[in-house]
Amino acid sequence: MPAFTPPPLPSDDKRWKIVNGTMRKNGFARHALIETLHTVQSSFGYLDDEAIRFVARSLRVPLSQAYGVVTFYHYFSLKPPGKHTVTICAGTACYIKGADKLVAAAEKRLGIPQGQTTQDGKISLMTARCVGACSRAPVVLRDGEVMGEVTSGQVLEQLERWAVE
Amino acid sequence: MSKLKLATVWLDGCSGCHMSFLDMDERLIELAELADVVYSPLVDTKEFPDEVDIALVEGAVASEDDEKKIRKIRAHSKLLIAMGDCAITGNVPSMRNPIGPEAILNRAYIENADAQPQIPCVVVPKLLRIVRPIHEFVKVDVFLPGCPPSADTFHTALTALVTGAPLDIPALTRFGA
Amino acid sequence: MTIEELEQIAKSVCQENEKYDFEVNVCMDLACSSQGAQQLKDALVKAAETSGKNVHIRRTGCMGPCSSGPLVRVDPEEALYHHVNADHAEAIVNSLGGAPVPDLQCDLNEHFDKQVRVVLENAGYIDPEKIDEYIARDGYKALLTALTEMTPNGVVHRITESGLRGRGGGGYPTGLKWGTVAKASGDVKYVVCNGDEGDPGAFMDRSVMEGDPHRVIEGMALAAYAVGASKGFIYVRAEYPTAVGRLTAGLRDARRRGLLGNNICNTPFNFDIEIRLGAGAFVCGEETALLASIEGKRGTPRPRPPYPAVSGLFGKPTLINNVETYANIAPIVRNGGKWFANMGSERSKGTKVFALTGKIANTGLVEVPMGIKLREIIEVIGGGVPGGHTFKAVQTGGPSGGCIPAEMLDVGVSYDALVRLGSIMGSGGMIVMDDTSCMVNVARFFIEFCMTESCGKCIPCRAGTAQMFTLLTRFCNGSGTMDDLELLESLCSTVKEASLCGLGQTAPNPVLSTLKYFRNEYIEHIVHKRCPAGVCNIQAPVTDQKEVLA
Amino acid sequence: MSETVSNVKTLVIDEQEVSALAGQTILDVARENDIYIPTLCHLEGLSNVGACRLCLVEIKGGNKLLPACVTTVFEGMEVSTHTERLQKHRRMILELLFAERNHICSVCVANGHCELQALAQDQGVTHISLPYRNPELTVDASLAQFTVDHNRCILCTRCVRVCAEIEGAHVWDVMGRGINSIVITDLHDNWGSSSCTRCGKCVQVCPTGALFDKSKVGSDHPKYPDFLPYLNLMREAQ
Repeated sequence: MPAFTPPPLPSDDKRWKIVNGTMRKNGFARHALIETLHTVQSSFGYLDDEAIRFVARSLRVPLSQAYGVVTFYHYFSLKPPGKHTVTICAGTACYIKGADKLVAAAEKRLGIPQGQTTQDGKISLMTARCVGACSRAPVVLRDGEVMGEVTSGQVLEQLERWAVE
Repeated sequence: MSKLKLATVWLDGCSGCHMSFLDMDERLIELAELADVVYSPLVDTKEFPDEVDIALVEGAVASEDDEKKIRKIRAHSKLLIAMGDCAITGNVPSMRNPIGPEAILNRAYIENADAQPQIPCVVVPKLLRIVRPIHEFVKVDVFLPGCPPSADTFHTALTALVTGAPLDIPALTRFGA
Repeated sequence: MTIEELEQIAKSVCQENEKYDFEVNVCMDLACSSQGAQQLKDALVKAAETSGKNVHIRRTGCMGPCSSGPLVRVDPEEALYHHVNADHAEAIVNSLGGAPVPDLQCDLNEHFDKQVRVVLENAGYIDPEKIDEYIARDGYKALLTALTEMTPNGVVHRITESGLRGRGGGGYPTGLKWGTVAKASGDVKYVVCNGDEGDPGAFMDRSVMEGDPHRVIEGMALAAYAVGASKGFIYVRAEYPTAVGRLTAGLRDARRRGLLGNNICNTPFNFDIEIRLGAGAFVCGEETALLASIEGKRGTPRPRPPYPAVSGLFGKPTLINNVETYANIAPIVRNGGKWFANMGSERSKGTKVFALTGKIANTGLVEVPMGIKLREIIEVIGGGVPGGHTFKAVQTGGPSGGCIPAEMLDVGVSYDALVRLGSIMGSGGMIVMDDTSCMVNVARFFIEFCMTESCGKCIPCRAGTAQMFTLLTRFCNGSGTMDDLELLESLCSTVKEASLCGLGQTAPNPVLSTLKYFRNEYIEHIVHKRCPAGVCNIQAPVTDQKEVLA
Repeated sequence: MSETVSNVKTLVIDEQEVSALAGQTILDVARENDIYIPTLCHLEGLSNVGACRLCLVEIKGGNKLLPACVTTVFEGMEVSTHTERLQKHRRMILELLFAERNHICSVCVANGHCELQALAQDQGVTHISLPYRNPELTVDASLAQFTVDHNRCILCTRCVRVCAEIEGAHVWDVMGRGINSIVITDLHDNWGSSSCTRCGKCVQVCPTGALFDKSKVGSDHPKYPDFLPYLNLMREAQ
């Protein structure tokens, strides 16, 4: 049987080399699927069909299995993120301290349900399971930066600032 | 012994259960000796009587009118039998549930209308958002699944209920039978 | 690396520290960092330079009482300052050598007095990215001692003797688990660290991984030696980027020091560790799901047996413990099993780290001996419920746990006692609720969590949690009936007994425990259409969808 | 000789003494002895996943219910397959399945040939006390020969397993999770434009009307999953 040759990189975008690097480091083994998907997402911001196809072919993982994995884990996104992301922690301590009100306020202001990005691609509204900063509940991540003891007013103010940018 | 008062009711269903009921043919005469049909689409009674011994209900609850009816029937019946899959599961009428009543009405009265497209709103009862089986509104004593339950099923079940003989419904019928 | 070399490193760290007259430790754990600990540290460095004083400013892991952050501890006086910001830097540096800054000093003696620090003994005292500081506090001594003076069986025996039970939730005896993996046949075995701290409201493992990463690495290496493994995996949540960074740095430094790799300490023992990132799936805390995830698959659990100890990662015998369990290993090996077994209660030995959060004055990380009364944790260590509100319940064990009411607070904390109360130890989240929390709504919150996190493989959990959520939503919006309540209880029983894995089997716990202790709140919602805590938005009058006529 | 003896286990299933080979599952032994245990995700010839939980049984001495399809026998085991507790859970599991998606038996292509329908009758389920979820799901008829109707799918994953384990194509898998899981082909592509080999094995093993053959009319859709053990046998012989 001829030796397996991984497929060529989808384009000369340098980021594919980083993705390929992760796979090579793991000897193109099937079990590197999630690691590689992490690399794709951190390089491209999300996972599109082309990327999943490339990774699946390279690691010899069936397409449906790869897609099953991508959609199983909430950390992976099939759509590009907005320019800014506000992530409201939905952990228990944050819930007890009223995080649901923050989510409701943000959803109302942006006109999108949590988990989506505004039409203009500016702002993504996400919720997280728990970021582990429970003692400062309710917690909001502003483009990844932890803010504690947040009020609806503060969330709306931030959204306003991003909207007019 | 006075005869039992039997009612049959037609909510949102195709009347197939009633047809199957009639398929008992000559056995209906047997039944007539034990029970009087006091209310039914098959007889000319306008109001549901105050006291009914056995009510057989065909069809799901799909409109506000159905809901009112089923509550009234329950209040005035000793034994309530859900007759057929529509009454028990929602069945075909409930197939609109995933897309909602507006989509259905639009297709029927607007998109497919040859003339004067409009959704009827006078006289006809308002549709509920979700079509539900009757046991989601009232307590049901006996479930007789089938689409429709066969005449034999009716005969065996009713005979058992009237005479107090043991009744093993799953041995007689099933969903979609 | 030899014991002597290790001691040499420790000595040089001490000598280095002695060069300084003062030590200012800045807590830079997540809670303090989110309140400007970095700016504070920069300001302290600057102030120290200006003052000309010989000060060692060190970043450390979590000091504990996060609600008082940012925290600074000045040594050797052990003066703890709370709510410190960059503006205070000058005052702190000026005070060195004199009286402590009075306005900043916090009185948390009661908070600390009841605590016993084993797992957290280094947190707040070392720079987590400096392996030598870890070594200076007896780090890696246990590993080298074990490698040179103990047999693998001896290590297992010591763990068994300690009475340590798994800190991830179930409380399975650690020694027994190690013994099983050690006895399992096979050339290739794995040790896996479960760092997928999934319970919302729990951050003990994050703090340990971030504040003292080498403790976890050393614990895993000891485990690998004991069971005969040469490869380890740490499975960490992707939501914990700092922990990933600290562990990556820790592994690199340990390799450089020859504490990982081939022929560790000139013995035939080879061991190395790889980090694997989780990707946002609570169910991956379940061991078979975690293993599937490391293998790059969907994190769906599979029926056990076979247990991972026999057939685990890539089908090989695998030891899985959680972060806190591994963090207990080095001190046990160092100090002996009996030392550990002397702490705690009859069947739950040692200490337990809890993340105390919710409606409580002192939120943060606490480490207490097993057997301590819940009341002491909440009222003394936690400082009680603030704002004039009254305590209603404490939720332990995350979404798999239960809500414990005020009348049960005098129960001592142990695996078995918590199960008897209808909850579980879990990984150590402790969320305090006061009279502003609606217990029906709380149950709905947890079921929603379990529904979203159900992997979908088995029917009871996949569809059962969704149905429970529907029924609880009915109660919260006022359309629920007593029939629905009966249905809910029946569902709880099936989901609990028939689900495939721990997630489903424990998902009904928050419902069952609130039904047990707060049934009247359910009745209020159903019969009187009112939410006693005023949380649920019940629009009156609601037409009864399922009114039952007699 | 001693080895052969130790390989044989004796156990009791529903008060009937039976013998088994070490490594056999409770389900295998029960079926050999004509003791009925309901199953849904299990299919002879495919790997077992223990997901449907219908085959749960009680073992004396243990409080946990164990799936008969994956639990192996041990000497002296006492198994009960039809206690009131088990029956209650089985009925609830079937109710959960019926309420989860849109199973309209009367108009289903599998009416009369459906394992779910038969199990409901068998377990005495005459109505569903749980609220129906009424999800909006798709029907994919893009492939010339077969159709997938997600309204009828119970996520038993037989199609996934037969495609991966027997056909070797692994075109099917499950995407999403929890209540939102669905079976997909390739990257959630239309079945018609997927890498499917059109072998039809998935259709034959599907226990409901989720996968069906377009060439049949009405509800005349019997399934023939019995080819699997034969196929495995032939392969082993090679």
